[in-house]
Amino acid sequence: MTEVNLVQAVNLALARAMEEDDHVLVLGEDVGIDGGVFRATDGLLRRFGAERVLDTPLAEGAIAGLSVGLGAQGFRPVAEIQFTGFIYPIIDQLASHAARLRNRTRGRLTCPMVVRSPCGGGIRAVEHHSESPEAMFAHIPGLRVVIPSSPRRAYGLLLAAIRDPDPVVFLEPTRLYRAARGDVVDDGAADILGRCFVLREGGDVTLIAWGAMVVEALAAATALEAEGVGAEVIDVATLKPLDTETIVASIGKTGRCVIAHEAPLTGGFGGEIAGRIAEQALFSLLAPIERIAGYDTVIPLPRLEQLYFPDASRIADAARRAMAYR
Amino acid sequence: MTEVNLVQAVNLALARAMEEDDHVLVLGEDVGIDGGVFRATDGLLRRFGAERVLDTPLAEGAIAGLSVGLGAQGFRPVAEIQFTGFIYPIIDQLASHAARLRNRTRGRLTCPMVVRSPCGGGIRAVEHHSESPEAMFAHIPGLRVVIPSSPRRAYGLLLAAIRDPDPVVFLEPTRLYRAARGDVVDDGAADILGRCFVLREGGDVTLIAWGAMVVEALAAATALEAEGVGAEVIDVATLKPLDTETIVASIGKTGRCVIAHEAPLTGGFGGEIAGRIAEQALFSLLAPIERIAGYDTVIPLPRLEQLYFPDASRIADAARRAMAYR
Amino acid sequence: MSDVVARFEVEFSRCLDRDGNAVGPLPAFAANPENLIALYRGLTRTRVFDAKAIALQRTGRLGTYASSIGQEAVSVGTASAMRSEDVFVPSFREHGGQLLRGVTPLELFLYWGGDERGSLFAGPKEDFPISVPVASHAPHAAGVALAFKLRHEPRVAVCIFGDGATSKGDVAEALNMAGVWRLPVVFVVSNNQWAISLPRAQQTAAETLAQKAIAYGFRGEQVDGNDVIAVRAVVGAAIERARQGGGPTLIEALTYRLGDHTTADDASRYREDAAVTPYWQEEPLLRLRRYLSETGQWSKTDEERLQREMTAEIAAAADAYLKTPPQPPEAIFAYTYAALPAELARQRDGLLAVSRVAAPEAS
Amino acid sequence: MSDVVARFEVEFSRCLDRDGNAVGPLPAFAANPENLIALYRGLTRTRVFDAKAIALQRTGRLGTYASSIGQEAVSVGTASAMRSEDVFVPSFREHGGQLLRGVTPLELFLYWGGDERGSLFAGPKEDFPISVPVASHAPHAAGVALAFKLRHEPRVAVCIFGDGATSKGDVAEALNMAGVWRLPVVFVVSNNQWAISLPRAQQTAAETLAQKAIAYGFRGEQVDGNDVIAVRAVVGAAIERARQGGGPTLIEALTYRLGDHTTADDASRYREDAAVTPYWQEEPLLRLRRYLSETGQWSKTDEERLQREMTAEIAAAADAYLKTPPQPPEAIFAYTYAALPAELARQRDGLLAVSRVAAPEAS
Ligand SMILES: Cc1ncc(C[n+]2csc(CCOP(=O)(O)OP(=O)(O)O)c2C)c(N)n1
Ligand SMILES: Cc1ncc(C[n+]2csc(CCOP(=O)(O)OP(=O)(O)O)c2C)c(N)n1
Ligand SMILES: [Mg+2]
Ligand SMILES: [Mg+2]
Repeated sequence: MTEVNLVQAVNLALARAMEEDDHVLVLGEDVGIDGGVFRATDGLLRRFGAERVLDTPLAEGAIAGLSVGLGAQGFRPVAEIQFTGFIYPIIDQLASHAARLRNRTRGRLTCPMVVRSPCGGGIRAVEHHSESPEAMFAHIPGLRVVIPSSPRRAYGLLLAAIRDPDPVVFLEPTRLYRAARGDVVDDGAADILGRCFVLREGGDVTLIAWGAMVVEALAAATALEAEGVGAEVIDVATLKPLDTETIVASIGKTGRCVIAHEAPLTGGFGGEIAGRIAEQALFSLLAPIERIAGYDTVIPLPRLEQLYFPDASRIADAARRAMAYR
Repeated sequence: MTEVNLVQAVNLALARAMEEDDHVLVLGEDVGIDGGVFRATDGLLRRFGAERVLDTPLAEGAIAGLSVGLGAQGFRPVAEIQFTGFIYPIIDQLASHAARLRNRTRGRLTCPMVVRSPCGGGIRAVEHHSESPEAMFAHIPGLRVVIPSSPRRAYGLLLAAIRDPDPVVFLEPTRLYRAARGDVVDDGAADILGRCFVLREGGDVTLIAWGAMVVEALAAATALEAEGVGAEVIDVATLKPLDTETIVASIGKTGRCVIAHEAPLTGGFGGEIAGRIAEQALFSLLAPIERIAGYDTVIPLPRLEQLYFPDASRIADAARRAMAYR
Repeated sequence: MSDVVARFEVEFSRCLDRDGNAVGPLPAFAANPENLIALYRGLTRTRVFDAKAIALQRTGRLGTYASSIGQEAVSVGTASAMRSEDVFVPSFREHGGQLLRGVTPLELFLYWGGDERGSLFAGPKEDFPISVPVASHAPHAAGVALAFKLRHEPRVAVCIFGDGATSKGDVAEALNMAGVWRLPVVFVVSNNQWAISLPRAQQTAAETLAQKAIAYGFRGEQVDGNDVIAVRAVVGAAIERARQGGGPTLIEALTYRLGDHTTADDASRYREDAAVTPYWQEEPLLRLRRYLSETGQWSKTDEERLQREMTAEIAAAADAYLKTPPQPPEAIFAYTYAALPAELARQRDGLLAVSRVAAPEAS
Repeated sequence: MSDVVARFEVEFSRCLDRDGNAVGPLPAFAANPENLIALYRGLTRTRVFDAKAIALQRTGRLGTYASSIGQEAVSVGTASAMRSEDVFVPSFREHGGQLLRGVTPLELFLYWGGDERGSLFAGPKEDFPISVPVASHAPHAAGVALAFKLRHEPRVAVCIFGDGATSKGDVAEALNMAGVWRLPVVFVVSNNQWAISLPRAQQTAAETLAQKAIAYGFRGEQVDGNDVIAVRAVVGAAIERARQGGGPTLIEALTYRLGDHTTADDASRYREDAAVTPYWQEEPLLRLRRYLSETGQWSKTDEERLQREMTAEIAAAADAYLKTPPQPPEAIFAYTYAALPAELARQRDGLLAVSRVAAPEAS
């Protein structure tokens, strides 16, 4: 058991997966000698060699397309897209090919690939480096979409993603890369994909979040506790396929709900969750479902960015508004 | 006033826009001499010449990127993407450039472009020709997303889209191209973007749809009427920015709601609408919000496709389930 | 002060001229009549298949279909140069190559008739299904080739796409990666002079499509794509070079689309029928048949026997297709993931409940 | 039978050798000392700006910054060959060209300091803001050039991107369109030999990046990118050719990234400092200064005066930047659309309500 940060946990999981399965390859821009711009792939080239860790030319679309070919041939490529701001060109490969190869060939060819990419904002990065496009991927049938919120989850979920026989988009909250620290046992134990994690129990309001917003939700829960409000915090972790049951069960208990995500409100994955609750748990609801999200604007450059991203206080405020309903 | 079908209405609007404003250009694959694979641009080359109607090489990304450059220079490019199944490569240009040019330059450069593309299924087309990716575009700040459901709306909304000073994604339901017929007055009168249209009033249940699903919703309403159920039918028409008011007002009246779309359920724009209702009209709801949508699978090839797409009967069934709540 | 720092050339090869006369010594494989007759059978089978598919489409029993009439030699010649353990990554007009690789006519009919089982090849199990999206399959071929290279297997990936596809970034990116890693992959451009209504000259200002390889640092060359002997020779040489570690090749095969783009297209909107006429003299079956006849390897009787044989085979496959019941409704869900997630099981049950009520009128 | 059907060449040009000696007759503009001194001023201003930006970043007063040290001649030489009515479409490392075009140091500091007003150029109003995404701005330049062509204006779009960008499909697609329509656009590759940690040789197998133009049917050539006179001459000739209707050109300018990729990068992880050392002898300021000194056009006093002048100008701009208050919170919303939709107004009001309660600690 070692205390590591989230990016180190990613690195441990990659090394573990490569160690246990020769078919696992790591590829992407600067993943080799540089070890990735965030060091997620640090040391892998030295340890596993240039046939397992491939520095690619600068072409995101082909990185994904190459992975489809490798996947169909039985490899398990783990491709890094350097920032989620540059991930849009791979949507075509994922939607048109990776996510349907199994279906279109009735299982003859499959595509066990993972695309990793640092996502989200809050690190005062330059333009295009703070995107949260998870909802787009969660809309593509045949994909899985996973976002860890702690080193432990990053380790367990990434291992699960790599071992999964289908394509997975694995988004890593940049903001937590160094900020989130925790104990990780490097024992190769994977988490289960497709489960939400109840990180904190409470009977008054359910706070639903993923990625870096989980940390904010937990902070909001702490603040609310001081006011005598019991907040249950759910880390969605796998957006697709979504574990509706855990969410509905919690709403059954609390009757109030705040969903938080960094991505712009409109069309964000919060809508999907709200939709499921409004279908499956409507009569449990005591208060309107609040979504606390990024605004429907371009993410501002660093001087104003801290105004853009949801935080514990906005989440707590929403919970307080919900508490006003009895 | 002439009776035309939807694709003819598109053609009328394009010709009108080109007539009234020299800056309007039409570009895309096969839009020239061929008049577009659905004939949406038929006759435009002959009428306006090769400097206004440009057949492009086969490169969707650059068609969008070229339009950004043209838009910044004051043209109003109307780009056709031949099928929505091939639109994914332009997401990068729209999200990273077109939709933020105004914002990033504080209004110095703008991007008054329109991307038209036939969308949706139901015409027994080959693979990749039945996609409904509207939710992805509706998640991109700075874009507008518009889908007409009749010749008249196609004419009025397309004119509005072309005159709009910002980028618009205009998706045309392939299934209605020839099937939907109606009177259109070619007088250059545009509809207003950003408004939902209440196509039919009713007090018991609200059916919300866009594109080809509007036709199904109207049929469902007719069936329901025979059973004494008054269904209000809302054609969303502009998904982004969404006219929440009209929707909320209707729910206030009916208390029941079915949202229908062809796109896969999860992450579809129905979630966004459900989310807004669950926030702004929760206490009006008498019944769970039902979403009738495509399944979370790849769209089946033609032999099974009719099982995939929502239709009037599934919508009416959902409305009947909602009516069971009093 | 200016110096020339790099020089490049593009070659064009052919074996038979328009009239079916050898323009020089033929490649070794052509010495064996069986080889040439196998090629001719492949071409004929493809053409008969195309004709049947169009007929089925015209009578509402097949979906929109992209015929390969006039281009058969590119596809058949390419596939004939491959080993069975190589992998074919075709676009949507490569029935000829697919058939030669062992995809059955029944599978092809199923696919174009709208049934996913048409891509569950019993024969070439690692071949990719066709790519309807233009160009985005090119990186898959690079990925397959990278897999071969990483496993040190002497296998080659072969990808075909059209002249239109060469304008798309996916092809550029795939070729570049293939070049950097010297991957065992051969890219064949089936340049049929049209991308739907766009003539080749408006697709790119490049004088040849072969020269696009120069941008990626490997060999690009042209071949007469209506000369199946030349296609087999040139593609074969490239495949063997790739197999030996010599890296990728881009081959532009010059051919002509004699038919409409697909059954949904009406080419008379954008090209004069008269402009097509001369190309009927260039077409690949005629050319090889002329050579075979001239050299006494093929008779009218042979031809009639072959036509009968092919027609019978394809008719039987069409029958079998028409008799194949559609998949059950749950087949929509079964292959989305290796295992069905709860939400999808819920959706499937919903569909089954509905379709039990109203049994679908399946085609 | 094989014939060569196409032949191509790539040229390399330079005016000054490494030591600053003319290698042949210089271009006409070089006869006028003012022209050369203007270039030297442009280079120096860029370097002083870079140094200041790095210093601000190191002390937490600027965001991540991409310095152009060593590559100034590509950017400045290119911009110097443009007319003011031409349009510049740069990537993120082209401060030199931007400054020469009239973007102010204050605007650049604002941009890199995280303030959108940094792209509200008061000077070159039609120039594009920088593109942080690699390569996807290339089609914009083609679009701008198409606008010029359609309006029959004698203007040219000039786009710069890096060696890494040449691997991306967007560049391929843009170049192809530029070729087909013979657009008045010049693409300049600032080949600094690195894309972050990836050396040029691993980016593509092409011997030169200039030859990528062959794939699109127009001229590609190399120039010594550390020789600002040559850059200006070669880019200038291409721009004038484009202006006359001669179509596009791709120019590969050979230079070297002397610094880290950005302030967030540590180049020592992937390249030896020792490997960089020789390139300090090649760098563009030194080279032009040597020539100017040798030819008696520049003295130590001139140099000191220029350094003082530039340092003062840039320091004043930095001061002005640091004193510029951030935009008000509503600025987040104001430029999303021409007019604010209701939902956005609601969101804005929500933010204003919150930020009135807790005034933001703005940077
Ligand atoms: C990415 C993409 N864009 C558009 C289409 C629609 N489309 C189908 S075939 C075709 C033309 C293809 O031309 P070419 O590559 O020369 O192949 P050919 O049809 O001539 O065999 C087009 C535009 C598509 N299938 N994929
Ligand atoms: C599409 C895209 N992918 C990745 C990145 C991250 N990134 C920024 S610069 C860079 C390398 C660019 O290399 P090159 O084009 O040679 O330009 P240089 O940095 O050398 O000026 C990368 C990978 C990006 N900005 N955009
Ligand atoms: Mg073609
Ligand atoms: Mg570089």
